[in-house]
Amino acid sequence: MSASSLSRIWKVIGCLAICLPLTGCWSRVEINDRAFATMMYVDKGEIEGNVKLALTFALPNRLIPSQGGGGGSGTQGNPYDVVSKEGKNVAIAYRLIQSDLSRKINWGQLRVIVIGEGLAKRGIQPLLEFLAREPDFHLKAYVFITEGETTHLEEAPAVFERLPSEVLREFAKQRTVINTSLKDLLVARYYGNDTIISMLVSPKKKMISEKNKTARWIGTGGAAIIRDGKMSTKMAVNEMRGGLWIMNELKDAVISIHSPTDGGEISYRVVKAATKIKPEVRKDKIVFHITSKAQGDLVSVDSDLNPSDPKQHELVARELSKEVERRIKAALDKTQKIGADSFILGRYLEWNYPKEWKQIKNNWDTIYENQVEFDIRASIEVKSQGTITKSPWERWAG
Amino acid sequence: MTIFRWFKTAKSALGNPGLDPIRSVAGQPNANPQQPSDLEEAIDAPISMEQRIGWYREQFDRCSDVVYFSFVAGAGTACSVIFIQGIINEETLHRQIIEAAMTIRSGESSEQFVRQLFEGRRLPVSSMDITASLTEGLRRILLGEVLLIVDGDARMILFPIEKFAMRAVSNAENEVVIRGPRDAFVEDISTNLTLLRRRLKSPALKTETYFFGKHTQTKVLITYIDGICMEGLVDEVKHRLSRIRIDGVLGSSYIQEAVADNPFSPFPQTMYTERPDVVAGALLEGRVAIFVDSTPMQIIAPVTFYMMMQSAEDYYQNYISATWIRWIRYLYLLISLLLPSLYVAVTTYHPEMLPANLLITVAGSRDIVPFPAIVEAFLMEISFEAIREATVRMPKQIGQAISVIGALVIGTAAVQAGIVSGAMVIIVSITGIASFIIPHYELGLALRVLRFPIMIMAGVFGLLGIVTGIILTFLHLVSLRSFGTPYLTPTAPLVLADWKDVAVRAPWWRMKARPHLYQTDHEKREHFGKPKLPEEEGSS
Amino acid sequence: MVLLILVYLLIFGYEWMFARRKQMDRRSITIVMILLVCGFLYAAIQIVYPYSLTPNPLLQEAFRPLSHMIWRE
Amino acid sequence: MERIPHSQLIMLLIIFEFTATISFVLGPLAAVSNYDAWIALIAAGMIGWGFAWISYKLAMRRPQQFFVQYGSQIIGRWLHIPLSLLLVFYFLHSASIILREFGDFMVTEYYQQTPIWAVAAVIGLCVACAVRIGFEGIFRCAQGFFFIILGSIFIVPFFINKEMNFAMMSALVKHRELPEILRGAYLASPMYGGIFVILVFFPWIKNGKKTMRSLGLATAVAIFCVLIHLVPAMMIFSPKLVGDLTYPDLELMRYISVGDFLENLDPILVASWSSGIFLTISLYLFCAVFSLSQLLKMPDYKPLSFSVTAIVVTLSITMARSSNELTLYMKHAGMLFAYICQFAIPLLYLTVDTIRGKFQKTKYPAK
Repeated sequence: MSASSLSRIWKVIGCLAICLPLTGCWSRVEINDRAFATMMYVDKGEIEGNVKLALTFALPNRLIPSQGGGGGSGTQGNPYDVVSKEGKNVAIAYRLIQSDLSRKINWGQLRVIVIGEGLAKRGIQPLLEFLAREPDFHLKAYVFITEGETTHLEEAPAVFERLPSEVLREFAKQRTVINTSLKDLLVARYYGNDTIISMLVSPKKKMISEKNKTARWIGTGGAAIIRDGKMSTKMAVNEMRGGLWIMNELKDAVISIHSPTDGGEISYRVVKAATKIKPEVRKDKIVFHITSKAQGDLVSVDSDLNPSDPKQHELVARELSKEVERRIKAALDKTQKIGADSFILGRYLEWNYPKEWKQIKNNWDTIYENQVEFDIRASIEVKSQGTITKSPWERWAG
Repeated sequence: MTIFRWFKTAKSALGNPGLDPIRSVAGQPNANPQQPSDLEEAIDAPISMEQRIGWYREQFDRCSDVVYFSFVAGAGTACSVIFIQGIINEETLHRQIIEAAMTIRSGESSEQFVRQLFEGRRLPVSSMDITASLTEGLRRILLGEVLLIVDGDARMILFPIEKFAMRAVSNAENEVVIRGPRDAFVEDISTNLTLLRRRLKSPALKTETYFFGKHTQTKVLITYIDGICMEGLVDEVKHRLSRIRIDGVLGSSYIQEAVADNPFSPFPQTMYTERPDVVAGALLEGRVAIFVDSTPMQIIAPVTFYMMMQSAEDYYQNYISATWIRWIRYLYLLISLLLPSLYVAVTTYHPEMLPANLLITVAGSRDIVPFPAIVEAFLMEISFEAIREATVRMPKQIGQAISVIGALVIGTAAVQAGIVSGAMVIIVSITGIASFIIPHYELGLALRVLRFPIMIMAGVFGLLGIVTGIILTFLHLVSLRSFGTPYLTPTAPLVLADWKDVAVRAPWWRMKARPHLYQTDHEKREHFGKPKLPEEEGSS
Repeated sequence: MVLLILVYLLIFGYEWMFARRKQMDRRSITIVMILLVCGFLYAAIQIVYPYSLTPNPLLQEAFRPLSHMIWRE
Repeated sequence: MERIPHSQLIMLLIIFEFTATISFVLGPLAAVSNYDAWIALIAAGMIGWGFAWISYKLAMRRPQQFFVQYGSQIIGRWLHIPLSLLLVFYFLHSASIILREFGDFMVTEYYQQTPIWAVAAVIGLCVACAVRIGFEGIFRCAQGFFFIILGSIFIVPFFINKEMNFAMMSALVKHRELPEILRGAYLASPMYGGIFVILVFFPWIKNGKKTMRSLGLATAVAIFCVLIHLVPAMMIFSPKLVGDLTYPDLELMRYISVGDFLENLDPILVASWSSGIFLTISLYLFCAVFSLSQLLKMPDYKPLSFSVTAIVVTLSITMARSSNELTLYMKHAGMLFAYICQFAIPLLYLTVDTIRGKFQKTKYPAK
């Protein structure tokens, strides 16, 4: 028994001794030694060829209603800060920022990347290279392009949310803009590197929340078409909405049409949109059949149309479908004009016609520009007419 | 596998009659496997009473509580009784032995008196024993019996009329239930046995007696239900008991430690209980209960990990709510083991795991704390352990004061002073509550102990360290056995049939078979079918 | 290196105790010890000469012709 | 010796087959066989099962004896000893490869500052303890972890179905290229062929005749487990990106988005999955230790566990200088080595035994 208990002692000593050198805790970084980057701005630098990187950090000590011990911070100043540096590439700029910070940068919470227009026009590949290699980045991170310089956006206060990154995340979650993630950019590389990224605008506005000072407001506006890794043109908001239809990302949208009867405005809220894309290879061209289905709920009627009349109703529904078709068409035409397969329709071809795709893969951009046709069909069922069945206009008229 | 080999050798040892512990008839104290060494050989009593009393006086030298009383019984026979004051029923002694012996019956000769005395016809007592061995007499006196010496006869009579001071049967204090029976075991073994007998009125309930402790001579009963309990298990229990050599047994845990399979494990390998209904239930499942005198906690063996996660209340409640409560217990078992380490691992290694808003809150609360998370966790956990221990050990009134001070110091003051973070206080409190939810105290203790090494691992390796800790613990549990039954029985090895009382608490009409024990043949229980609805009953 | 020696010493101590407790035969003890020494030597060589031979390049050499056939590179 | 029931065998083998596959083979598989990856995977499973069939046939010739002990009766002592040593080396090597890949994974994804030997040593400690506790300890451990590991594997597709692009289904059906399938199967089948380890401890399996069925079931479940990660990964990332990612499964887990709270639970999933890795390494190591002890005619295999684990840990750290080197090795030699050990050696024994049996019918009545 003594030998066995001795061996137990050995075992315990052994475990401890093995643990001892391990107490180095190499990767340990206390939570209060980390700086959580919540948003990343990348733009072209002052010097030609340089990149300007700006990171938004949350400042936890200002976000907590501190009681007593915290040293009375709280309402003073914003609960976040933006640090920006310029470097030859993103990695260098990042090292520069890090060397200026007392805490270690943690990428784990980074969900939004904003690219400045200038850099986007120069090409987003160098940025992608950095983002894709760093293991802490989530491929889920949303990517936006901002109109003008990113600096404007950096200045915009987050009015509704605690942090500006939350604002952009909510934009993406609501799906009112095309939400392009890092993953989509990476996938696009395999199909000619064309894609679409929604754009942000930051107009100046007098803000009541900021004591009536003029400040910038973060808003959405259109999208940028990326051709071969470079931003080539902008897409207007309406066209971008069409894009949402194509990408099957539409959650809800309000579409206004002119009444076929008297040209008054009729607005519908479109929900449950679903789009199917089917390619068809014909002799000399490729046709994409795009079929959209959705449900429309009446929002408002500014015309003499009687929504409870089935005949008129059908008329309006057809008009609504046509409007959607027009929107989709507009979006596609825009991309086709510059030969950028932004919606990556090529992959549908690859999935369904693997052999044909192999032949045309290499000059897909030109084929897309010249030999692709679209057959767009939208069918929107109008189901609900809202709380009231008769239009208030009707009474006045009657 | 070592355990296996050991088991085999144990079996073969059992087969050897030389090592077989001496069987005794129920209720009848028998020759003890372990006697005080200086009295090893039985000394035959000489005929002369004086000589015998002299021998006893010599043995009980300087024992002021031994009473020697000599009297002349009927027909002029000189008798004397030897007993220890205070541990016998003097009333009985007086009325039924001395008074009855002293009555003079006319025409009774001395020889007649002695013959009738030894035949048990002279005295109105319920039980008596005859011995011719001085040493046996000595031992029995110490057990609280009265020794009657008759002059001129080498035989002596022993009257078991012991009466120890004892507590009345009262409410169970540690295993409280709401609906079930309230009575709990007391320190007196015969009372305890009656509590059990009252529940199991069956001749199949066997109780075998042993004595342990060189100086305490503690009575130990092995109880089991013949026909339900495996023979091999009883033999195994006896074999393990037969190895015990000990000075004194002051509580059932002495026996518990002596019969454990793996003496180096923090986990309890036998269960204790103070509730007679729990013992009865265990016996009905085919287990063995070991009663130890002078302790209200009796031992049940074999046990499994999951048995200790069950409370007696589970069986007195509606089975659906009992199942729910059981799941809550499993959840909190994990929490009590892992929560502080998870907190440490997540905040120092994997902050990206927390959703942004929560992360900011946690980071903000930790911002002013001067210690690393692991140190903070250790500090808090250790002070919490101290408070818990202090409250348990102190008298109730002081205990309350301690808990108030503790709550004040740890809860409010420390946070306000910025020494610990508010989040950590929450974590520690939840952990503390979680560890109270585990019904079996010893299991809770084991988990409390294990929490600290896992915390260190979490501090060194984050989640990987926690996983390592869990794996090592699990490996230990998997290799652990309680009297041959693997400790994690229904899950590893998998016995799906037993999940009825582990994953859920099945209703009684579904508990058709007894739980699977090592080598058991898994016998069927008496059971009834699912109760029918009135309309079903009517139609059939 | 210090760590390595420490770890190996620990294993050695543990095995030694285990052997004594189990009263293992001489042969088993010798085998275990030889294995320990081999492992230690291998590790030590790898530490002292970081570019010394490991089994992988050897295997890779051995299978080179076959793998060429498969991957046609 | 208590024998291993089939439920335990199946559970351990499921874990054994899919944990390493799901994390380390998904990428290369998708890179090589593109949209056909799922067919390649199923084919690989079948091939692996076929390999195990040979070992099973061989083991069934003498169901009461251990392979290492009777092997010399078949092909003679002088051939058997080197071949057995080769097998032992294969087990050790496989264990250290998985250990290395696991270490690489942990170090690149979660513990950038931690040296790889620390990770390897910690897992090594667990593995050594498991082998020390013994054979049934590993199996019971597998049983205990089984539901947790499987549960964490199964919930992933439910949480990411929103992100999947179901239109890709047509591609999964329409693409069919034989060379791609073959290459994929070539890459993945050693992961499934690993189950030939039953040869080593076959006499311990309760009711050995049913083994093939259990192996089939285990393989089928393991294939399914990998598929429910492979197909969503392809649907979300497209096969090319899956092939491009170092650890596609991790990215898949990170893609979970159900509410804010469950968004970043990948470390938890990785934690449960790493217990599967631990079991896989334990089984390989156990086979190595057990065969070695029998080869050296030792009465017990347990004393070897620590020393052999130490060798495995050192081997895993030193075998390649970078993860690139390891990938190259796997591509050029690892698979072939696995094929030789899983397929060629048992086949050799089986053939020789059959031929011998024909000549000496009295000794081994042929079935």
